[in-house]
Amino acid sequence: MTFLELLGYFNYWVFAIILTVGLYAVINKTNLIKKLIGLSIFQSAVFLMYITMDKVEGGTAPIIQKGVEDQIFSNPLPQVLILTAIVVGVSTLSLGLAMVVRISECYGTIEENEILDAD
Amino acid sequence: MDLLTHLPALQVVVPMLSAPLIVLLQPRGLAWAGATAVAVLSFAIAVALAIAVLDGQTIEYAMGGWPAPYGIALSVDAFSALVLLVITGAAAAALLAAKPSIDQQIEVERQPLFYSAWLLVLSGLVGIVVSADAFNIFVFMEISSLASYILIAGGPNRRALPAVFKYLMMGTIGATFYLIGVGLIYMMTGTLNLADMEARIGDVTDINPILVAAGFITIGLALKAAVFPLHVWVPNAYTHAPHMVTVFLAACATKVALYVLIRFDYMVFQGKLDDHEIQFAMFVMPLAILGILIASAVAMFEGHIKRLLASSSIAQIGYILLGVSFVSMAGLSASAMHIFNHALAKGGLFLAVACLAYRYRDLRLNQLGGASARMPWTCAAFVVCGLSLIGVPGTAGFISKWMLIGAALETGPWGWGLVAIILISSLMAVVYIWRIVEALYFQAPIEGDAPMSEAPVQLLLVTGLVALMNIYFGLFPHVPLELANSAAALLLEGSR
Amino acid sequence: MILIFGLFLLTLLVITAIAIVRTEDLFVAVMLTSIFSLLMAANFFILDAADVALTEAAVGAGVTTVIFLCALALTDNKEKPRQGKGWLAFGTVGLLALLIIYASFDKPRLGDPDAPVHQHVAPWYIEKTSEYIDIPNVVTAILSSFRGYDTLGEVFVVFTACIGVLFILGVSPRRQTRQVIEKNSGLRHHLIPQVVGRLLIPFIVLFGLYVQFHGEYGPGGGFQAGAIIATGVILYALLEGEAEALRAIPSRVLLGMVVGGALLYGGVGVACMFMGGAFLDYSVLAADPILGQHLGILIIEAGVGMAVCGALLTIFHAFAAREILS
Amino acid sequence: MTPETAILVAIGIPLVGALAIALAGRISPNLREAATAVTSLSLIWVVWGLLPLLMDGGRPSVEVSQVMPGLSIAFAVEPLGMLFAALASGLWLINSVYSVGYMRGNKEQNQTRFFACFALALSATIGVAFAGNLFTLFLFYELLTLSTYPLVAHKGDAATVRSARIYLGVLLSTSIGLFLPAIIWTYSIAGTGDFTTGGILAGKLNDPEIGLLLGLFVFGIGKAAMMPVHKWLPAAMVAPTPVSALLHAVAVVKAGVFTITKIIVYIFGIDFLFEASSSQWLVYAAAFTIITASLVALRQTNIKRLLAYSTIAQLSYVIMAAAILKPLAEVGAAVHMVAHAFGKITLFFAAGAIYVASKKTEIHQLRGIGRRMPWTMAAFTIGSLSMIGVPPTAGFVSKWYILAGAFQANNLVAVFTIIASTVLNAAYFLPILYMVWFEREKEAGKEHGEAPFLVVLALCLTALLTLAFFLFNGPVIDLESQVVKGLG
Repeated sequence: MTFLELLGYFNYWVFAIILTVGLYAVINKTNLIKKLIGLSIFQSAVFLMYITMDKVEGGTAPIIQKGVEDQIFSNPLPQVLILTAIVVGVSTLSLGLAMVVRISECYGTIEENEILDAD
Repeated sequence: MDLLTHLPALQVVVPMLSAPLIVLLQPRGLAWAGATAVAVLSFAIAVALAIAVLDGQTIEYAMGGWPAPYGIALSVDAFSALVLLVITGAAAAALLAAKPSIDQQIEVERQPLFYSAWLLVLSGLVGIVVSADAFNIFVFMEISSLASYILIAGGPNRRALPAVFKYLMMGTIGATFYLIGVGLIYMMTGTLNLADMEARIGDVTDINPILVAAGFITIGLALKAAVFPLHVWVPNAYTHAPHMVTVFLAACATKVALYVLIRFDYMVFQGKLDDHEIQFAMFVMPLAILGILIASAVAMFEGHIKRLLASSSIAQIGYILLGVSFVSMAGLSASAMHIFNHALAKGGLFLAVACLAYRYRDLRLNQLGGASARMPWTCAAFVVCGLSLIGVPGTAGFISKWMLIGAALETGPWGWGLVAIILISSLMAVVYIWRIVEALYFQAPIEGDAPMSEAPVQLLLVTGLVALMNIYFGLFPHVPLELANSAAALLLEGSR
Repeated sequence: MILIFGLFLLTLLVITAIAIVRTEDLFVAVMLTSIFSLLMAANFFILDAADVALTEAAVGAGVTTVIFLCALALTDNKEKPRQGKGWLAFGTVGLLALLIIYASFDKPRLGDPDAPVHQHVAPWYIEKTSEYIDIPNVVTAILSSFRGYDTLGEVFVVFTACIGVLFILGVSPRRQTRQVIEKNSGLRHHLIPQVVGRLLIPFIVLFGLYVQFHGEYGPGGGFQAGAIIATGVILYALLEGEAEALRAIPSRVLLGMVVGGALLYGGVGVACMFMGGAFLDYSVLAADPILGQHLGILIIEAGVGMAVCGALLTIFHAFAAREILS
Repeated sequence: MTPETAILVAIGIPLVGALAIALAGRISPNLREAATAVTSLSLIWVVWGLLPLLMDGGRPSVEVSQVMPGLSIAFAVEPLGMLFAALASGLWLINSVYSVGYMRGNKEQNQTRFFACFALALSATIGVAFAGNLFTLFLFYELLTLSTYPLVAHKGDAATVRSARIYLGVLLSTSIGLFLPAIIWTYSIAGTGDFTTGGILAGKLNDPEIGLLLGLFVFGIGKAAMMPVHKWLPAAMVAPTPVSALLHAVAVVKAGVFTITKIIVYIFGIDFLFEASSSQWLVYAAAFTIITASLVALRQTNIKRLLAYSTIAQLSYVIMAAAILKPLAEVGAAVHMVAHAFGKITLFFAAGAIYVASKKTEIHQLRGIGRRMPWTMAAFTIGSLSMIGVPPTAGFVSKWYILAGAFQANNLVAVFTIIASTVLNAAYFLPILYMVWFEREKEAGKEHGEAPFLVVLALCLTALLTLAFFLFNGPVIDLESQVVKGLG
């Protein structure tokens, strides 16, 4: 098992850990902002997974330079996908925060259990 | 420009590009008119597409002129055409009726944004359905989800906000799970195109990631589709959304996620993974049965009319899944048919509720006394759609229940047990629908109420029309039936 | 060497994530999130994803943090401690982690050139980009042409978020007075931020424009540029006050940018249809297909930049204005 | 008008009528009553117009829509259905006359809804009568349940709504829980549900299952009120009397026994069922219901509830007759439907007349009422005698045929049951008759005479029919003999 191999697993495992940490915050926290933070960590983990798979040994960022032959490029497609996913993430987040602001105005709290009690 | 070949793209692009324009239509009523016109046009496109694929062929469209799997492809077959009809039909019908109800619930200044979001939901949902690319489905899923959060957040009650926040959380987790699943499959096959995935997935030797991907995709989409027990966001979201939004979303939103689920399982996994059918059935069937029974039971004891119907929706999702879990021609066509018929019945019911809500502020059952005398047409439409939901013969709901029972009988010795479950849950539907009917017809009016009259004609006409369609498609279901049958054939072919 | 650095970054990432979840001070959590994003961006850079790194830095560390802070100012920045369904959450996420780790043993190892992911579609893009589109940055080529439809969807996601925030925060808060707006004068009376900030803003905007128009040659493009320029304007708003920033770019203009950007992108697609191609098939835009691709990419990138910049600023203003009003 | 269109028109007329009644009700009550009259007259004209064709052996049929392959909405007229339709449409006219008198006499609320739903119920009844296959029959069967629900719940107070809930609950749950599975089973083994002479199940089903399927049908058709699914019928007595009279003595309950008869004759086939040992239980079950219901009727104090239990017993007569599975008994079953209809509608009309005139509902209140209401009570007497089966009333004719059939089959259980129930019938009707005519009023109640003219007219007409049927039953027997022609 080479070092790179280990690092490869390590990447996936970090993905798994961050994913679970994020999801844990989403499920277990009652503070709505904390939930959203958890959600954004959760989504970031997925970005890491996609980007991990694009790496090619000895490759560089996929920008073709004229006149240079036999370059090895990392896979561009996951990068494109994740660019889109990042945008989706921030959009969801801002929408969620707007809701939290309104909830705070209407209920005077952003703790989930207190909101449930209020109704 | 040959319009016909561009239909799949136009189906998505027309509502999508209209959405920004709607934002600019500030003068009163104009945004509604614009959005309605666009929705009706979308429906016309869906009808044209349905006609084109009625004979079982598939229309492909290469976005940007790039061939699949390099570019993003759209594809429309009988199954997608059926779902497209449901989505655009629901959007158009709800919008046609929406104006009085929306004027009552949403401030005029915010209406252009609201209608714009409505069109975005529409384009997102149709975008999912026509897409043949796993990642593209994710993008459009997000458009439709974000926009539907907006629509639901328009509910006048403050409880809409926590409800929609919960929906946002669960919806995002669902979409992210889906994204993980797609990523894993992409990692193992190197492609995002669904058909290409199907072709290449058989060559994958290291199967673990694919299995985990199947799990992630199924659970993620089940979250979005409100499959029991991942349905917890549904009751509050449907209850506190603006009434017309409930009509639209209840008719089609969760079904689109189911559509993707079915697509994925049949087109990509089925037949390529060993014993996937059995695992799928073992996983889905118990959930479907539990969902049917428990959600129906919950509905029997609900006191709020919208919440009751929302619980019933969860049970109906169970029916669709049950048919899918049979992995048979009969089961699949029953499910496809039920997607169509349930949209008709539930859309009609929620339209009638919107009519009631126009006059009644409080929609709890014990507050609805005297409705039948004040709003006879609304109540009549409610009864007809309710019968369709129960599955009384002569209504659309009966057709799909009959097909589902027929499919259950084909499954062998367990068939009669499944039939018993379907029939028991139909009886439960009788109970919960009849509780509403009694409240509408035989409950003494609340004292001190001002005399009230029918809902506005616009709202009422659409409601009546949908009620009549429930009867029409109960007697002449040939068109959806044909689509459902060729959809089932296509799916099974894809799984082989 | 760089791999060891990567290992180090990943470990830091995990530590930060856990710290974020554990802290009860939301302000600290947000700041840590910003750091988390920066670490993530650095990690992406190591993994050869320059475009993504740039985006993550601009969006995750920049815009997201600002919006979070705006929201915090409107709510509460302390989390209330509670005990609860910890076991349920632990059970669920533990199961999930095991599942993924189970799957990971069959995954191709990192950087394996023979992995299926590098076999099928990806080489085609790298090979054909020069032939069909002829721009150096393959990511941009895929983003705006091969998978341009996805990017159109992405623009509409941003658009949706923008109108969503406007819609949700469009409800008038209870107290609303004009005077309060004037009182918020940003950091005008703090000398050092003033000077440094004023120096920085032109460079930020300039850099944004560079990223916008250089996207075909190096990392960057409309989205990153939009985010960077938006960050510049937000900085201006922080320095000079909300009202001043709105005076510079009124909210109607911002909304116009969003709508215009989205329509510009879509319009290009429709134009392609009218000129005989498929939707978003830029080749038909000019006599020479490659020139057409260049033209199309240029326009749609401009559309993306406009829409994203406008949307992010609109969202920011929606939060910031509320902060002052309520 | 060809017979095929006549079938559709017959179902359509009451539907259109219901709409016309609903609209006319907004203008004036007289116009509404006129609409009812026109509707029922034209219905009679169309339905009875089909009779000559049927007598000549014609079997018109028409398919409306092929809903799914093998599942279609189709109508086919045959002697049993013809008889049922003719009976229901004819009595509807008389009942409408009675209803107008009754509803106005009682100053009931929501009369427009009442008459409109009544017309709807008739449409469903004709649909049941003319249905050409099981699916169509099921459709109209459910429609009948639903359209009569508002009639049962007419009063709208808590107790009524509760009873109506029992009514709907029992009928819907039996039909969905048992009848529908039976239909599905039939379709799945026979591939069709068309009513075919000689049955469609012969040779496709084995012995224990035959009994099971029969059981699903018999108890699934809750309208036939076989014990233990009879509870809805007493519950339905909260409805206004015209509803009890036409629907719960004629249309609805007859739809039940008619359906069972039709299934025995056209789905199973008499001969096939006769060979199957597992179908024997039906005679015993019917006999049990006859005896038990009669015993329960003995203990009733409320006039309408007594009549309801009497109806339950009489319905099982028809089922038992059909279950004897011999040609004469099948004819007897059909004839008994008619005979009981005439007699029981007369009894209900009389009970309603008593209520309109004096608000009396209990049996003990009837002492000496014969002197105040001679016409009404004369009709009541004729009806009672018909129930017992005394000549010269209609009840005698049908009992004769059923007994003949029972002897043909050497079915001693049936013979014994008929004799025993006749004794029981006499035991609960004769004391009432004695009380009415020969005892004196105890408490000085309020002064009253006869009920309104329309009410008395209607009940005299049906009493006359009861007597007339004893003499002029030839056409009915000729018609029904066609059902069993060539059998046994």
